[in-house]
Amino acid sequence: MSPRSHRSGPKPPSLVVNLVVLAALLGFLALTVGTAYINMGPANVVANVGIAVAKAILVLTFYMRLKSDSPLFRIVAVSGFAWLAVLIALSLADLLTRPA
Amino acid sequence: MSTTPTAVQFDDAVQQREAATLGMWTFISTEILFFGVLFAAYTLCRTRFPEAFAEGSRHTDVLLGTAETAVLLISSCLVAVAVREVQLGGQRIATWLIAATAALGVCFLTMHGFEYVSEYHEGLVPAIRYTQSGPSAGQMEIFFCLYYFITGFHGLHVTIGVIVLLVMARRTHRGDFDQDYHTPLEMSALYWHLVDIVWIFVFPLIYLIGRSG
Amino acid sequence: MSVNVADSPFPTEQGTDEPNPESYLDAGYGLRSWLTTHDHKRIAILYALAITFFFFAGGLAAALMRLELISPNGSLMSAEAYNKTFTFHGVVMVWFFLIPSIPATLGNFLLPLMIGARDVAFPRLNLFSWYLYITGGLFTIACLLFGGVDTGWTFYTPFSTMFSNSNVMLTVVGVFIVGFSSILTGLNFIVTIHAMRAHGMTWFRLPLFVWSMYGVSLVMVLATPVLAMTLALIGLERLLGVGIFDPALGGDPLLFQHFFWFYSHPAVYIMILPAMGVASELITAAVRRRIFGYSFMVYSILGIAVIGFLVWGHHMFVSGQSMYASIVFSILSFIVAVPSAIKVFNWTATLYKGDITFGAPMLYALGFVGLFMLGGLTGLFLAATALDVNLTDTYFVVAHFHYIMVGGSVMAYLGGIHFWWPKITGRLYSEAWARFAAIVMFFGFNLTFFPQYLLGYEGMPRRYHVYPPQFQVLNVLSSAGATILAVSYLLPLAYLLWSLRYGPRAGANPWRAKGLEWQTSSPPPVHNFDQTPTVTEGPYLYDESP
Amino acid sequence: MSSLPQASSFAGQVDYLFDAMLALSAVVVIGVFAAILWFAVKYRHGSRADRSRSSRRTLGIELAWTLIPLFLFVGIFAWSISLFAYMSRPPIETVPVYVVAKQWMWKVQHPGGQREINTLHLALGQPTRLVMTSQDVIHSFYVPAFRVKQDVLPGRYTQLWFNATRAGTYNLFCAEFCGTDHARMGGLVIVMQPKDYANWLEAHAGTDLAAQGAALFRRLGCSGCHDPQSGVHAPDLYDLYGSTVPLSDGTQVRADERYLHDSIMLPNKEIAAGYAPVMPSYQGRIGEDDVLALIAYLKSRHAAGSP
Repeated sequence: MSPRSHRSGPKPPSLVVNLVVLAALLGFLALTVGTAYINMGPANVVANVGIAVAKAILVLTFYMRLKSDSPLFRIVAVSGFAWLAVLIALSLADLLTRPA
Repeated sequence: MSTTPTAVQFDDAVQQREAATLGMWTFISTEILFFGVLFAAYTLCRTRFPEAFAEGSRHTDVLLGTAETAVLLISSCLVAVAVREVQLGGQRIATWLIAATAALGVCFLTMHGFEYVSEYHEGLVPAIRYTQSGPSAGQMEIFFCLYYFITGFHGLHVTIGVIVLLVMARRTHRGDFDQDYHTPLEMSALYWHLVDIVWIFVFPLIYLIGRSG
Repeated sequence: MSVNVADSPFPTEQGTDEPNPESYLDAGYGLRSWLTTHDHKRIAILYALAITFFFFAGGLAAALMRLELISPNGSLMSAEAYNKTFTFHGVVMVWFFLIPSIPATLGNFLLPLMIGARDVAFPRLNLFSWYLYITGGLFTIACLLFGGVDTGWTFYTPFSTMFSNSNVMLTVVGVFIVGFSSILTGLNFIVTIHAMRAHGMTWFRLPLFVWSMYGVSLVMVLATPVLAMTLALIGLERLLGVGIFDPALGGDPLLFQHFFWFYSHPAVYIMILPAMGVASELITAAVRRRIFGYSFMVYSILGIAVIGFLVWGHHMFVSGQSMYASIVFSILSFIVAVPSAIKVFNWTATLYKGDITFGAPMLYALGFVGLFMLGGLTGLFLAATALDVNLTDTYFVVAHFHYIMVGGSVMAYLGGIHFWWPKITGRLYSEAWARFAAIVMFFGFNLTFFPQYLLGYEGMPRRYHVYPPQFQVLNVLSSAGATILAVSYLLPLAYLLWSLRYGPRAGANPWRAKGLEWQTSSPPPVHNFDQTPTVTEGPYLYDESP
Repeated sequence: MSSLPQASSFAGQVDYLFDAMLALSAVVVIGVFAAILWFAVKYRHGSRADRSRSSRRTLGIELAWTLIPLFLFVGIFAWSISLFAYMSRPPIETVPVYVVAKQWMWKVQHPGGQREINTLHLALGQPTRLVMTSQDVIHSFYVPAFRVKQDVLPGRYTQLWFNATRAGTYNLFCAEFCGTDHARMGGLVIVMQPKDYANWLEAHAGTDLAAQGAALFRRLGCSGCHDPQSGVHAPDLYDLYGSTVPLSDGTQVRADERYLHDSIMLPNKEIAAGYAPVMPSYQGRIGEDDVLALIAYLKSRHAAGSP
């Protein structure tokens, strides 16, 4: 068996980082469930979606290694989300301004 | 050490890995839009019927939902560590980690199966058994349509993911991957993380709205 | 028919009569060697065959429609038959001809050659895409055999989900599958362009055709999933009677239109961007000049690909969409016209101080520029909300998009086929016949579709098989033009096939064209280049060499 | 430039914009075609034109033909949008004519109860407002001579307005594909002198639409709950039209035609604050033309103040 050293592909995050990220994800999960039961009006949606975005960024950055891999992949990943944002934003723009 | 030949169209292994990873990321972008349509539909329908969506959400099982989320998050961590292990030469541990990831995937599917069953008994399944009445039953049906479409499509992805992971566990066990070559495992892990990310958004949007009201 | 090489405007370098034994065409002759090939060049040929079939199938439907429309009372077909005919025409031409046309044939063949690669990044995936395309096509043909579908290619709800009694499901499944073929092709091209370029082939040395393939792949990859899922939702709603589009279920039919056009407007750019790439190659080779404003051409390709995603609502100005959304979509539609205008001006400017020969490819390219300009300008009329109210859903729209798609894309596609024919087949076609066909096509096209602008302006709605008699004169003119157009499409089929057997062998570079694809033999060897090329200069350096 | 009559107050303005764009396009087309032809002849292979290369500075030219079209486009956009905004805002004080589309006919109901199918009679020089809905699929109300078109959707009211300025008979088309007989779903719009129109109305007078609605209101049992005297706790409908209704979710809504329609067909969509959601849905039980009659009745209670 070869010695434990990294030879190809992006440098993997350390075991500690992996576990810290998992802890953060589970913490966020608790937070999102908790806040859901507090009536904050429209802020509930913001909290829910905001926490989901934070979790997704954690997974993308560390587990999917966007941090250490080629910047090109960051662009590709962002473009997927950006196009989705366009779809939602412009069709919502119609729905919200339609005469009732 | 295994020597996997570079495919004929590539110059070297670096180029091959770069191509495969870029292909995977492009595919992930595509998947984001596949799910994205459903999320867009969800957003627009919820904008029209906020009350019914909140009520529909209250019919879902938040406990199981939370457990499912936790399971997926943990599985994501496991498969990330598995890739790391292979990169560092620890195929044996990696095999077990990948198998455990697949097991957690099965666990997720089972829990979701329980949810579907209890929803069936409650009469919440549009077109099959929908027995809700009351003021917002019709609009809640739209919520449940989207619920089944999103979770069903996601479940399909989980199922494919489990199969892929099992194949990867076997190949890791067989010694197909080492410090130099492990692209298929890396790609499978990326796919599994994508499945996780989708669920990260599904969970609050399906299970958590209208809980405080 | 004979080819007089001395007559040819190009100083043709003629090849020997000896076949090139390493040619990709000679790598195997059995059916099996074709159906299991991973060679991008062979896959391109497979696509070309299938696409040609669908082009003539869709064309036959068009011919039937034009025949029906000669008389105002609908004497030839029943209403239902006519509705099924135009739906078949639309579905086949959009998804089974135009969208794969240039990318899957010329793109597949040329992309690796142009960037100096041995193949695309994922050859097996490439073959799989073709099988998906064929599977989708079989569904569509099955649909026709089982009685057709009558929703129009747009599948508007609630008609398609609750009211149509035809084979909506089969068609939807067919289009769903062919969508995957398109996604995988786009993915393959993106990776190929990023990862497989030869040494020295920097981004700003890429031929514009490669850039256009890049732009088109972006659109395929990012737009097609939206169509696929929307069609899946349609299928679900039709099958189970539950869903989110039908107002009777509390749904919103405009939601469907938003999703549908989010794909289907960018799909227009899937059709026209490759044509722009082809035209740039053809014009520079014939003019023997560097393309005017290369970087502006590149940025306008990318601009069209990106802004093209933001304009879909201009299909919905009278649909009940909010006025404010219409305003936003209208201004964005005007803005997306700017890069197209730049391209037309730049092609024109490329001619300046050139050394122009007018071979068949150049005639097609010039035809493309002219017709595309007419189509693009009338697009501005439709982007202008106040005019669109009157013009939308009339023959004005029909004429507009046929100028873009048939006048634009098909002209460029045929121009490209002629230009690269020697490279693909190793044979030269009859230049005289080819030029004749190009000219006939230009006039036939205009005679067919220009009257439709007038019809639309006079208020004739589209998808009508009976119409008030005052529209008859223009309709008869259009049908007459269609006859000429049909002949001009059959001509290339004849003389190109003829050339396969009797055409003289072409040398590696009969047009003395720049570009890596001309540096290898015709037809190219299986792995494209005997030596992986190294690139040291930008594209189109025609004016540098004697 | 066309044989199509300009029969509404919009037509002239739309055609003016069209002609302006046509002129602009002609300039571009002639310019580019002339340049191509000129270059093609002058720089044809073998000609003795001067091909010496000048400096490679092209940025100025590129920017010019990027920015000039851009400014022109923005100008056209502004012109067209101002006209579009004017065309999209119907004068709400005009009493509407109701249009119900179904496969494959147009049903028209005038405020005075006159009904017609596939024809629409109207008076010259008076703004006409159409309130339209569909009973099945999407249709589109298109009168080329007026330069107006509006999709007609199921489950929703869309509006269209115009001011006919020329007497005569004009084509009405369905412009959105709606199934088998889409091409035959047409009709005629007949613009009459106000005097003739008054005669026509009189000759075709039926029961007043509001009166039809009143009859329906009783026959369907609406009055059982919505009469102030009834024991059921249901909203009082006097003066409802045009008022602002607070809803149970805390929002407010203007009681327009859309609200009244949905309250009858989808009563649980918006619950008025303080009331239990007990009203049954009338979807599938009554047609869209009946709903329109009921709305006309409710609006008349607004106008008169008493039944």
